[in-house]
Amino acid sequence: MTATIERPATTASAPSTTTTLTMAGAINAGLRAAMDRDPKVLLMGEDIGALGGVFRVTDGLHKDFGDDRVMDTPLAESGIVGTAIGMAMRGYRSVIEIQFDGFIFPAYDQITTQLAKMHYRSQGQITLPIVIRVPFAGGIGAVEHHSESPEALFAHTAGLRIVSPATPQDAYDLIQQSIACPDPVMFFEPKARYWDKGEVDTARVSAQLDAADGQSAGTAEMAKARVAREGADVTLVAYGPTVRLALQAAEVAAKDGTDVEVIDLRSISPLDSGAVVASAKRTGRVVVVHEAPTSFGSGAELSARVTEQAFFHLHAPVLRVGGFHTPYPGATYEHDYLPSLDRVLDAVDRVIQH
Amino acid sequence: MTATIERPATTASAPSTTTTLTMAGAINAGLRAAMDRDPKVLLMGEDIGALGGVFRVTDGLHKDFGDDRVMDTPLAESGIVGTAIGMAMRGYRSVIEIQFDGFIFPAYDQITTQLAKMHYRSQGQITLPIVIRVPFAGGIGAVEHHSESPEALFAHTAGLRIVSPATPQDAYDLIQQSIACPDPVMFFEPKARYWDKGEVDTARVSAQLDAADGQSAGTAEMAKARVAREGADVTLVAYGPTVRLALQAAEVAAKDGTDVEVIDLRSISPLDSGAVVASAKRTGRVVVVHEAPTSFGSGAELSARVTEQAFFHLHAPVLRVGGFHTPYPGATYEHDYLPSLDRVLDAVDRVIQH
Amino acid sequence: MDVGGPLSEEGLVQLLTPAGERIGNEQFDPFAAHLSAHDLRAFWRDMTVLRSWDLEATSLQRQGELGLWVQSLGQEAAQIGSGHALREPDFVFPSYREHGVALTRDVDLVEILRIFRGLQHGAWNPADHGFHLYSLVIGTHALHATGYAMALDRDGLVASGDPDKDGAVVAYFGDGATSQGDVSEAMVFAAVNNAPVVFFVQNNQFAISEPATRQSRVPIADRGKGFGIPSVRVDGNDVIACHAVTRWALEHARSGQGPVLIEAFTYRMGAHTTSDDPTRYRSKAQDEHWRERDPIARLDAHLTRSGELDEQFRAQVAAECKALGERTRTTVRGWTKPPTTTMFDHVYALPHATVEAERAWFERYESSFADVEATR
Amino acid sequence: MDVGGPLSEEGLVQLLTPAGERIGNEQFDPFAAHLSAHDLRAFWRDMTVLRSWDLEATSLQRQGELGLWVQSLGQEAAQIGSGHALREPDFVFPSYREHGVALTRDVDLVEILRIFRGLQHGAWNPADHGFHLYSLVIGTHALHATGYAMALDRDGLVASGDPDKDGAVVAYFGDGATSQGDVSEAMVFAAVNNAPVVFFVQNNQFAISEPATRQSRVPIADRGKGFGIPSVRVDGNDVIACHAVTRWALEHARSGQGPVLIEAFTYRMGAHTTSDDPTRYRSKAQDEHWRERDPIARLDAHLTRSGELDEQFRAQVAAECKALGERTRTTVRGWTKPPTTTMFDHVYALPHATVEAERAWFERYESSFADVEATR
Ligand SMILES: Cc1ncc(C[n+]2csc(CCOP(=O)(O)OP(=O)(O)O)c2C)c(N)n1
Ligand SMILES: Cc1ncc(C[n+]2csc(CCOP(=O)(O)OP(=O)(O)O)c2C)c(N)n1
Ligand SMILES: [Mg+2]
Ligand SMILES: [Mg+2]
Repeated sequence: MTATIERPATTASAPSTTTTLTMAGAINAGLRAAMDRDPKVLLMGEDIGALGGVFRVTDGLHKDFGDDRVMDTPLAESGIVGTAIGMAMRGYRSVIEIQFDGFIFPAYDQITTQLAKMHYRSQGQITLPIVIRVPFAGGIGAVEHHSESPEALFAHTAGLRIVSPATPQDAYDLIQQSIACPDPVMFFEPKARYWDKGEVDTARVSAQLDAADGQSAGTAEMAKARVAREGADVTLVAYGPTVRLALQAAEVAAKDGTDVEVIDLRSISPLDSGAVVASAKRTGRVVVVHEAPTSFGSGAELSARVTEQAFFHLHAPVLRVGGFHTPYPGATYEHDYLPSLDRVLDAVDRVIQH
Repeated sequence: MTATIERPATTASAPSTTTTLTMAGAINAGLRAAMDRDPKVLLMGEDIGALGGVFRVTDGLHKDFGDDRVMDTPLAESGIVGTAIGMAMRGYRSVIEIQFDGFIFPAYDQITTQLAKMHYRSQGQITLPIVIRVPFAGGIGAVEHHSESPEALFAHTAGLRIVSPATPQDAYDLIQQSIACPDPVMFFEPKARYWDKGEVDTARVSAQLDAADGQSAGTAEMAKARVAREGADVTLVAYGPTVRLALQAAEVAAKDGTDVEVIDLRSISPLDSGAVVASAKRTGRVVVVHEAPTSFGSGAELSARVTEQAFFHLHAPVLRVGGFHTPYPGATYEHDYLPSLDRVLDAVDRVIQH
Repeated sequence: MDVGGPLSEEGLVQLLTPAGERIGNEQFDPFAAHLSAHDLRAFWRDMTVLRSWDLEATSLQRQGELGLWVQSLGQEAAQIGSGHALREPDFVFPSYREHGVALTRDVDLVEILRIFRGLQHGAWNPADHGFHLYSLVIGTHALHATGYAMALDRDGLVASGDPDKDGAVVAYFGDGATSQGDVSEAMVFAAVNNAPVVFFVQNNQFAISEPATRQSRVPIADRGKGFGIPSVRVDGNDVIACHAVTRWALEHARSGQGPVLIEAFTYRMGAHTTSDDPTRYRSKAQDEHWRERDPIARLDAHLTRSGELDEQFRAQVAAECKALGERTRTTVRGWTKPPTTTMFDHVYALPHATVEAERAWFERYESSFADVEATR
Repeated sequence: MDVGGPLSEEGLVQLLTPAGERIGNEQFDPFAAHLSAHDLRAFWRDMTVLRSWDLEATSLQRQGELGLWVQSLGQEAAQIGSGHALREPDFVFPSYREHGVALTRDVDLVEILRIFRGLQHGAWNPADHGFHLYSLVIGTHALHATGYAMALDRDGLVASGDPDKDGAVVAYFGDGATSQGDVSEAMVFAAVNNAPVVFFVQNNQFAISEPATRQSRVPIADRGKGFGIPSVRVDGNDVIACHAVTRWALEHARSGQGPVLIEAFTYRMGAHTTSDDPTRYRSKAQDEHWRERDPIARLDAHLTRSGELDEQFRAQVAAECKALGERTRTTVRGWTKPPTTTMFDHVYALPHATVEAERAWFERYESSFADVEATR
């Protein structure tokens, strides 16, 4: 099994289905496609209607789909997730927008004790295909509670799937695969990347999801890491906001003669540790970089798994670069707090010199 | 610095301050001592008054301290933590009882966005010396939501301290040190161990906390792991409910000629990885065992740190034994789900044979 | 006790006095008018069967066959009366004590005990019965009920023009639950969406050991009004009143008039659960006072007075109770644990690598013992 | 819009008409009787200074000196009126828009901007001002306020016999916040503990883009009644009424009569924050309608009509505004970032090994660059 996701080249004669989109635009287009595909898909959240969301990710959807499918909810996150659960029991697939990372916690109980467990508690009789979109991570100079990376706080809980796109293409594909998935999915959107542009082929995921086994195929693909850059010396693992950073670091390191492989995890639960282990077995050196605090973060799980599965291939311990064990500091500090190009390169150096 | 906690032998002539207590009894006695020491200490929770708590940990305290110091609260965990925060701003030190592990999540927002961060947000002007007691972990044949181990879900958040006693002595000491500590402390009580008995010396912690630097000394000691059994071949790390299991495993392994060192972490945040690293450097082999699901659990962080800090001393990867990535199953399954003596011994074997 | 507080008996709708006398009520009589003697006997039968089975379950717990048991003792009228107001398109979100409502929704009572024997967390298919799984995290399901009601509305099953098609939702919870933020949020969502949901609070005066005065200083029914939800207080030990009030509320909801809150004022005659010891927090006198207001006795008195309850019917129901008791004992004792690996089933609807890897590891690990045993 | 809904103007306590005419109110006149012309001019001055400073902060944000700005535009009467009802022993728990209340609590307005420049999360010592930090997670602080009030009571500072010693707490939050479970739980705890807390809801008709009809279908003030908390609706653009009603509520609370809910019905004249674009969700006509009901203009009309506001006073306040504007600009532009390692300070009150290890690593890491630079 390969860790890369194959994108068959669209045949030259077909009309082009490739377009340039920002990540926000790609999610918007993906939501629209999902709503067109399935009338049971609803959007729920605070200010997602007329305003189009504080990041404008749902821009235009209220106008086109109306109050019934794009619902401005009361200001209560637990209420949003809880009512979405009830609606899912009648077949509705709600895509919830949590306004900012730091405001997901009022819904934590509904997410971890209810949403995550209902399928299990009902011996599979109830499925809750709910997607929770969370603009997350920092770098935009925001005030408190608007720059956090809480993904590890959900990954420990069985029953949830967790993904995070790093490119417009993945944003477009993953949002639709998440909506089609019968399991609840937490969809972490790197808000600092919302305005990054990229090519998006809109045909492939449509074809996949329109096929008979679309749900399964989409869900399986969602769970796979992507090799964003091949390399032989060091494996650099990232997801969401740090993928671009990792690629930059790889460029710089290349100038110093270090050939860095960059893996974009895409999925945190399940964690595609297999893809990382395979790479680690070749490079012998792994660095993982995320914005969340290092301590008890996703990097810890990755480090533990890679060490368990590739121990004798490793030339050095898996190193972690991430936020510190402090609350997210004031915006003037965020570029010291967040993993930077220098800190990533420093870790790459250390893993080589260990 | 040593990882063990020295307990100076009480001089022979002094009247004995040692008594035999269950863990529940030790916590009860510790709460009473703390309430006697400081009139600002209050107990808050559901059914902790006349009933004495569903586990009777607060038995008799309402009778002796009255409504004002032992408060039966409305049935709302967020409300309990939130009001305790307000009271702490006027100098009250609330010790909150959450009835069961699975019911802490309604308070998750107050704990992680408010309680944990207030000291930081106020540049140290506000301290919130609140203790949240959580009977946790399984093994008692309970229904859903009554057997969970959510400690890792709190350890990722800066601003909280997290401890878990494994013996009546530690329960007695740690609860008082936690109450004296100026930081918020999550106090995880292994409910299946409530009725285990042990010797408790009540004098040492009193002397410590009555001293001028009592808060600092107590807080520093709270953060230290304890070598529960010395050994040379394998380091077995546990905390709370699994310490007894680890000691049993060590006994059995000894018969097979394997000399297992058992470390009782006691503290999850901070994690006394230094103590484990020191041991790992001697044994070269580490197994960590906790009831929480392995994936994204405390063992992951421990594994990552030990590997980072003792890489060239390790003969094998750090192995983890814990719960599975499923909701806590029905009680008839719990002994398959939970780490068992066999599973711990299996891991000890594997770490030796790796 | 505060006058006018949550333990006051003021303003309760009552159609049957404690002595079993039928009294009139302008607003709610029309919702009880359809009840024949046959119907009332059926209520009596259900309440009687429920209680006898409940005691059976308690004794199974005492014998160690169940890990825990949660009695509905004393709340039979609230549950059976309201449950029988439900129709097929309706849907119920219970807490964990609504065995009586389960009975009215054709859930096999015996199956409920699977949960308390630790075999599984849910023991019936909610869709088959219009009766959701029990919810143990207090208050959470009030939101699910509201969402379900919003979906009924979206599906055109409210005020559809065909009353037989119309449905509504009932969320059952206790006096203690009203303090949880989720319950208030459910009322917010229900009100602004005009959702066809009935919040049915069984105020049994206690949340474990805490009297309802720890949750509110006014009657629980008042809570609804603050959200713009009409509310009723009903005598929860009066099965006819509980039935009529619930019928009214359901029609209100089904016909598109939105949510309703019902407070059924009753008494938890037993312990909170078999783990509880109520002698620590309430008096014998209090228990005695309420034993005299037993909801079954009340209907019994009414039917006896009107000559509608003959010995033959009593005997028939007694036999039914006995048979159910026997079936309960035999079935429960006969349950064996399914294969251990079922604990890995249904964590996700589609395969998840972590679960699959752990399941595979576990199977290898288990079979390594089998190997050892085989070679012995 | 629903008649009687949360946007209705029924039942508002008003002491000053939009035209600036003083009208009588039996219940609340006694709580405004002490106000001299001098006091009213002080209100006018505070409102005027607040608004001018608020616009200054907006322009600093536009210039890139602040990351974000949250205006209080239009809510000056609600904030200044209620703030001046507070006394020294009282304590305030604001949301994030209560700059006017901060002013009445002697917080230096300029210091508030540290937060919005991203220097720190809190910018004053709450204990010094009886004014807590801003809370950004909606509704959370309603519980802190309730707990603080419970503690005041415990400390003997409620109904103590010496009214000067007695204190109460005010929690400020918005119409949107009323939907959060925490706010309802705060009312539960406040009611059952009879805590001296005033919930002051500024219903500015919007939670960002959502009209208050998404949060309630009845007036927000009704919410309190469901919890047994007396409630008042007040015209939030009437500074005298806001003052009087708050004074009444505080005396109620301080004298041991328990919590009160005040809904001040007002209008957010500006955007939600500088990141917001209200043209997407509300009309110019609506803005225009409310511009005509400007709270400052109302008091201005009243004072002008009664000849209490002379040109000299106006000029003096204008100069004050100008000076504050200048100080604001200079101070904000002069702020420099403290040493980076301060980001590791105050995570814990006592050393925590993880933080200490990370701080030490960071210092070594930073100084490695200094070494590199030094060797250049
Ligand atoms: C969130 C949560 N907190 C605490 C508990 C523990 N608990 C179980 S039942 C109960 C009391 C519930 O009282 P009430 O709502 O009145 O229902 P009753 O049991 O009286 O039917 C409590 C505190 C829980 N199940 N969930
Ligand atoms: C728990 C939470 N959810 C969402 C947000 C994002 N948010 C910030 S302000 C706001 C609207 C608040 O409206 P309201 O309570 O009426 O106060 P106003 O801003 O109008 O003063 C929202 C949704 C938040 N800060 N906290
Ligand atoms: Mg109850
Ligand atoms: Mg508002």
